[in-house]
Amino acid sequence: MPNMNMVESVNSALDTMLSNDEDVIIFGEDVGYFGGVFRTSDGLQEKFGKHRVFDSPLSEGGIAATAFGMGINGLRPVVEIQFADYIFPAYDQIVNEMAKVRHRSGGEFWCPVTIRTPAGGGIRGGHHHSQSPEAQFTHTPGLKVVYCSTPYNAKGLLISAIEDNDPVIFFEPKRCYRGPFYGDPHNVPTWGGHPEAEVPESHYSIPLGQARLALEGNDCTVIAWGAMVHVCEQAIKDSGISCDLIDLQTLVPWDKEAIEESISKTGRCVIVHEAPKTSGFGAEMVASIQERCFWSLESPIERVTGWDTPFPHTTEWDYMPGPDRIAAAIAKTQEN
Amino acid sequence: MPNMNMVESVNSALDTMLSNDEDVIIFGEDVGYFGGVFRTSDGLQEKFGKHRVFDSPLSEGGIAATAFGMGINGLRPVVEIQFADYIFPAYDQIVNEMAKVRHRSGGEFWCPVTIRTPAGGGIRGGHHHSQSPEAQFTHTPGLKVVYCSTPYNAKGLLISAIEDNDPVIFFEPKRCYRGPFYGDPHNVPTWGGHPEAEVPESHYSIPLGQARLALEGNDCTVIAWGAMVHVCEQAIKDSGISCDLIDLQTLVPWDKEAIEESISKTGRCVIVHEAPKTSGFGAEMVASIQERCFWSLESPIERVTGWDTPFPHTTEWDYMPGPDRIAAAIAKTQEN
Amino acid sequence: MAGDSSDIPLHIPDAPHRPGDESEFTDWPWKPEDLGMLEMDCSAEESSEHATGLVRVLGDDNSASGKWNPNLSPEDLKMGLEYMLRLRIFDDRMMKMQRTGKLSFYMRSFGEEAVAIAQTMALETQDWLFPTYRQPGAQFVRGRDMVSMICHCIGNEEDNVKGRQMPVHYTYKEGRFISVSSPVGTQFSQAVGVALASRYKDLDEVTITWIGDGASAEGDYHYALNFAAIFKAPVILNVVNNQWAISTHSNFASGLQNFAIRGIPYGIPSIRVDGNDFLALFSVTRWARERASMGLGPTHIEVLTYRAGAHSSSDDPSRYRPHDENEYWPGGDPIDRLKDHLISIGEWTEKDHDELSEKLDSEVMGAYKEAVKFGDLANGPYPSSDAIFTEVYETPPWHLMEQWEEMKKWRDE
Amino acid sequence: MAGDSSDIPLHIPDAPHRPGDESEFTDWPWKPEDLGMLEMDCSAEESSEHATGLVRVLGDDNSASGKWNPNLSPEDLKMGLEYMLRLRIFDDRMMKMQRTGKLSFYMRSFGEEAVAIAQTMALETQDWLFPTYRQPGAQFVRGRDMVSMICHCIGNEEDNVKGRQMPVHYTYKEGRFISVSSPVGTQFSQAVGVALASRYKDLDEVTITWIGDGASAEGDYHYALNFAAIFKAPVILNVVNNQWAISTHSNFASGLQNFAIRGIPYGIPSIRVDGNDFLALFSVTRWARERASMGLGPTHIEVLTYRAGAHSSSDDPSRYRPHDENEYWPGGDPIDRLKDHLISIGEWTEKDHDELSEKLDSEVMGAYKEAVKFGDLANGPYPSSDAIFTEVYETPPWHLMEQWEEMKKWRDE
Ligand SMILES: Cc1ncc(C[n+]2csc(CCOP(=O)(O)OP(=O)(O)O)c2C)c(N)n1
Ligand SMILES: Cc1ncc(C[n+]2csc(CCOP(=O)(O)OP(=O)(O)O)c2C)c(N)n1
Ligand SMILES: [Mg+2]
Ligand SMILES: [Mg+2]
Repeated sequence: MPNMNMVESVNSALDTMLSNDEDVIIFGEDVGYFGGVFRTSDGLQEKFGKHRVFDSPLSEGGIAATAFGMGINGLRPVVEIQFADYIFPAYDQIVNEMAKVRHRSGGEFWCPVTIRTPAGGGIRGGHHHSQSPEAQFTHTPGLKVVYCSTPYNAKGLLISAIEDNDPVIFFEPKRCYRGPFYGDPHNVPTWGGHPEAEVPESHYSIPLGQARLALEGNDCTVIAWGAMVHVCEQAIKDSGISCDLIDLQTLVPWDKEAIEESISKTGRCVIVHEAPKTSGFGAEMVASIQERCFWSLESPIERVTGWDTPFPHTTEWDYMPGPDRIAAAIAKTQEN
Repeated sequence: MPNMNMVESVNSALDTMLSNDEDVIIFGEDVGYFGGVFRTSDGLQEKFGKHRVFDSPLSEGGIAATAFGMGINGLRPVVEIQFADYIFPAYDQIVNEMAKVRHRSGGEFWCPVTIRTPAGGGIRGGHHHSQSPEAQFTHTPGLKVVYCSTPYNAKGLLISAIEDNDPVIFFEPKRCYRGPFYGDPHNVPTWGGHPEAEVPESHYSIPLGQARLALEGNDCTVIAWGAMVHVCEQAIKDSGISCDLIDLQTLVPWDKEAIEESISKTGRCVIVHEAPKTSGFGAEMVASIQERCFWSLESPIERVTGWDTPFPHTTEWDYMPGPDRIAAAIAKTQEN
Repeated sequence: MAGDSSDIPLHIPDAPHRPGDESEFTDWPWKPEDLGMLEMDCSAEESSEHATGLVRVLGDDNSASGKWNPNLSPEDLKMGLEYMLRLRIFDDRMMKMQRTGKLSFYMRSFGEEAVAIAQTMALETQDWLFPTYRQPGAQFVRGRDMVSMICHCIGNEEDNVKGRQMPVHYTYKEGRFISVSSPVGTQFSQAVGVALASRYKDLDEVTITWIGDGASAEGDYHYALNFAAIFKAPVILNVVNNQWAISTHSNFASGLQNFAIRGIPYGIPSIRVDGNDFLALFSVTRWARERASMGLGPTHIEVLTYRAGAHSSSDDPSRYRPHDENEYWPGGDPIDRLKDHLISIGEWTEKDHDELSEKLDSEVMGAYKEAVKFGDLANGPYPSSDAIFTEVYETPPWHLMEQWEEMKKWRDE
Repeated sequence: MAGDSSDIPLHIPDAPHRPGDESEFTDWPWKPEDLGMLEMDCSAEESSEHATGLVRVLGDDNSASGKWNPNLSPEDLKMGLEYMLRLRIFDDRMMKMQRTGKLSFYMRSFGEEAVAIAQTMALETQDWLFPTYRQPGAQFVRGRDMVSMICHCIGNEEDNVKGRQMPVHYTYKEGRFISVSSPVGTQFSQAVGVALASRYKDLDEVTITWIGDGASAEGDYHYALNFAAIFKAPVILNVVNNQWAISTHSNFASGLQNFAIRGIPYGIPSIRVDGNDFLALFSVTRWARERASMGLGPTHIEVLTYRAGAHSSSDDPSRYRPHDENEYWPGGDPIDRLKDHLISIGEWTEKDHDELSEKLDSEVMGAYKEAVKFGDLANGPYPSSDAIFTEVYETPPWHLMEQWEEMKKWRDE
């Protein structure tokens, strides 16, 4: 099985779906001739023709609206928003339109659109090339929200997202495109040799709604998504505490069984995300877990998150949750 | 003291601020000549001139952007988004721009804009005249988020919002414009005679960040905002259980002292909002309370919310939390 | 230049007439003979005269003339007249239902009946319609049953939208009439995607869409024109300039009093058409359809008309414009004009008209009676609230299933 | 018509040249004599020729001529030359710093130096500048110290943005240069609000703003033109058409190859100007400022230029356009052109130029050395991360105070 980094595995998922399904069509800013500023669609225009893979005007709202129209008229568009920070001009089209069209039309029209977008920090992107706005989509019924973390799950989840008949917002942790990120900016490994970088060339899929148990343990449940999965892996090692590490993969709908099972085993929980704390998706996880598993909980669920501030440039390592903060939170759950 | 309904008290707040501060300027769709589709700016153009109160093009993004520019250049714009459902074309201008400009410019520029918008259901508005999108603003650092519930707090909070030097998103529960709403669509009281409808003509303010204790009790803390405050009042009566009813008023920043004090007294909590459950602001409240008051909690915190679906038209009473569901949740908190 | 705002530091436009003012419109300078046909492959610039002028066919003397005369058969004209009259009678009945609480809200097409009806008649049945709330009449052309339309407006059990949306938010896939959404403008840019999908599949399908003068200030308008022009989408982009956006005059929607010409710098041939002239509308739309079908890309049309009624059942226009302003609209009434034309060519009589009105009245009344059997808002029965949970996703995920169960518990208690 | 996409069912535009192609541009037909001055109170339509043509002052023979010649003094011209040359040398130094890890990212103004510099020189000091990342040069005109600019780009302790934003996201309130934001387009519509506030306060302040050819496809472009026209904002709205938006050619940004004319249907006088012609830029901007100041409202300008360098330090344009395409740009280089003009009128020599270059080189080098004393990205020291928590709000609310404490705990451990 070839070793792929996440840019390559995303590219491979797109390639697979372009080959398998004529209705798949790809567009976005710089995705066509150039192959995307992160190179995720590199070579695809040449291979499939420019009616299948093309550049669009610099207009996220227009991209979403066009995809909506194509979607309700039988195509399966996969569009890229160049950075997740730039998805907001398309927010109305996504939350008021795509999310609701199946329901509002009594099932007459639906919108099988996938919106891919690189998200998260760690590349010195400052305010507007670092945000991780997943929570802002999880509140909207009708959307599915996915956040991949490794080359393997990126391809498998992306294929599921494209094959899904509902609109899916698909976040890719840009810091992990070329290697896992363990929270130390001076340690820049590639995906080479990582087991999660063994990616089949051919079609496979990971069902939406299923979490991945990245590590297995007994004393605490650590829940994360995107780049934070790897940072948590490091933190768990550092903590010396035996933990389940749940890579949520799909945020809506999230994997109830996996979470409940783990919490009922461990009785303790830490949730980690890059986005600001207040009303981050961690809040929903805490709320749901305390509702569903209150009597299993031995200590308060901890959240380790970005601060409730814009994302900084020079000092981003003081912003993003690192292994130290996460390990401390894990330790804290063990106190009682 | 005159008795005002909430349309009148909002109008009175605007009138007061237009009189007190030349930098206050009001615009939005249909707010000028006509005085707003809910009549909240009725008479103000005539009184203050059309350079102070005027209509705008039908463009929420343009309204927000123009307000931003006016705000950083010394004015104090108060703009109306006709329905909260239509705020999303302005979402980028609000979350990426207004919220961040003070920080991004090292404090050189700031944006004292107030965005007023009627929100919530109960008027047979279907998908797009009923939403209550407060949670989608609480995740963005730099914004303050306010939700009034009565004529008295509408005026006092709106004045604070306008006087505040940060951008404030100000939600008005449209179902309560002309009377409190106790959850029974067949019971349509006016504000006449209600103690919260005694509204001074003159300037007064309610500090942002302060909750209102609407009812005092011992056995459960019920937290709500907007129209749900009144529904909760009914539910508490119906339940026969002694409850604190906390009208949150400001969601960001929320009133930590009030909540902690109440929870440490009651040990039980129900949070109620109209918006969908997943990632609603209730999630943040649950998460924060269990973090801060875990050892006081005698039973799981309950959320009573809208469903994770679009807002329906004909069957909206099966969607919105009613006194029955809330009372049952209160009762449930007493079980253990 | 500062005009009416010379006394204040901001320039704020105003409506030409407000309550208490005399309504006055300058006479239209445009005649059916003014404008020639445009070449199918004309450039945007070559359409300038058609964008600054006004395509008309029905003259002030009720005759049809000029290069744009589509020479429709009397049968087609009568069909158009019947659709328009049906819509007006239907609208009036629905307003009565709204006033008596049988439905929650309503929006009429009063004064603008020709727009969607003539334009849809000019298209092929495989063409896609992406309307706003002001084009329900297109459904008549596509054969939709009135009972089903009324059931939607009530939101009863037979509503194909299942009580989920407000009245007038029709969807009718069989007739390729795409679901109406409340946020104004969104359909305009989406329609370009619909059209591109047809093109991608190499089908001879054209998409038509409409946006209001007010809503053309939304970003979606700009997206639509830009994407349509760049990718040569087979789409017909109509701005229905009916002078008003609720209480806001079109003076607030554009710096100039012409919406048609906005298409030209995008590279889209653009035409302004008399929106109360059934024949002109038909003809211009037919032309645009042919261009699209030939692969020549989008056409941008300003439909110049007047919102003769209230914005909606929640609105009282006498608060912001002279109560009789509509009577002074130089474009007259679309039904009267087609009727008078048919009479003038000897194909119609007042008696025919009265008979038709009566027939339609009783059709509408019949449909109304049929529809309320399935329930009305005042009296029920209501559609099942199970519809809250279905079709949110293709298959309800677990959290919706749980909530659905909970809802049923409360509902069925 | 279907052109290059005749073989596929969608029409997809393309760039005129891609790697491997011969770069070729048709010669410009426009001469300095072509266009007359426009009346201050001209209508939008009256500006049509100026929008479809190109305002030039510097001819192919390096002389200045035509009605738009601003007749600047040699001192002013030399000042302009110095600013431009300083910017180019500054940019080159910053790129080197980026390449050596001393700062994280950089964007040059290469080939477009005239734009912000000539335009800002044409304004009054009380006027507001609302730039993108491609107009940092305006700060030189407004007197900003290079050390402070470099400190911002590094994001060190002396950065007035306190390390919060990426490099080139300058803010300089003293010079009325408003904070640059990454989301493209947003400033364009905001600038209209800035201008309206000045007007509301009855101050003689004009606002100038810029947007890229690519970004003009955002909704903000439409909002800006519409609001500016309707409320007659004293604003100068520039579309800098430098042919490219990263790898995407301006063929994807507009159906036509002209951005200027887009302003006309909004009712805004619109002009296209040679963006590498310092004198033409100055003159057109001066004219627009006067109109705005007289209460005549906005002006819309297409600045026709070419992005001679990479989009940013992250970009490699040779992957999507011929590596030497910039050399074929008919508009030449803005610095060379002004220099050659000064030489041709006997006010400058190659020797002067070399001396100036050297002087600026050492100025920039001096500033660089000064700036890195406060820290660079490779070596630190870094600004305090306390700045993460300040100025999020006017006063940090309790939850920020709590988190700030927690951050300090980790940082200071
Ligand atoms: C995005 C959005 N903003 C505001 C509204 C509220 N609204 C509904 S219709 C309307 C006026 C529309 O005017 P116009 O576009 O001219 O269409 P018309 O009603 O005249 O057909 C407004 C402001 C809305 N539905 N959607
Ligand atoms: C809203 C938004 N979308 C996407 C981007 C990413 N991006 C940054 S610059 C750029 C191209 C801009 O091109 P243009 O507007 O022509 O300006 P130029 O760089 O040529 O000066 C893109 C796509 C962004 N910064 N903001
Ligand atoms: Mg209208
Ligand atoms: Mg460009």
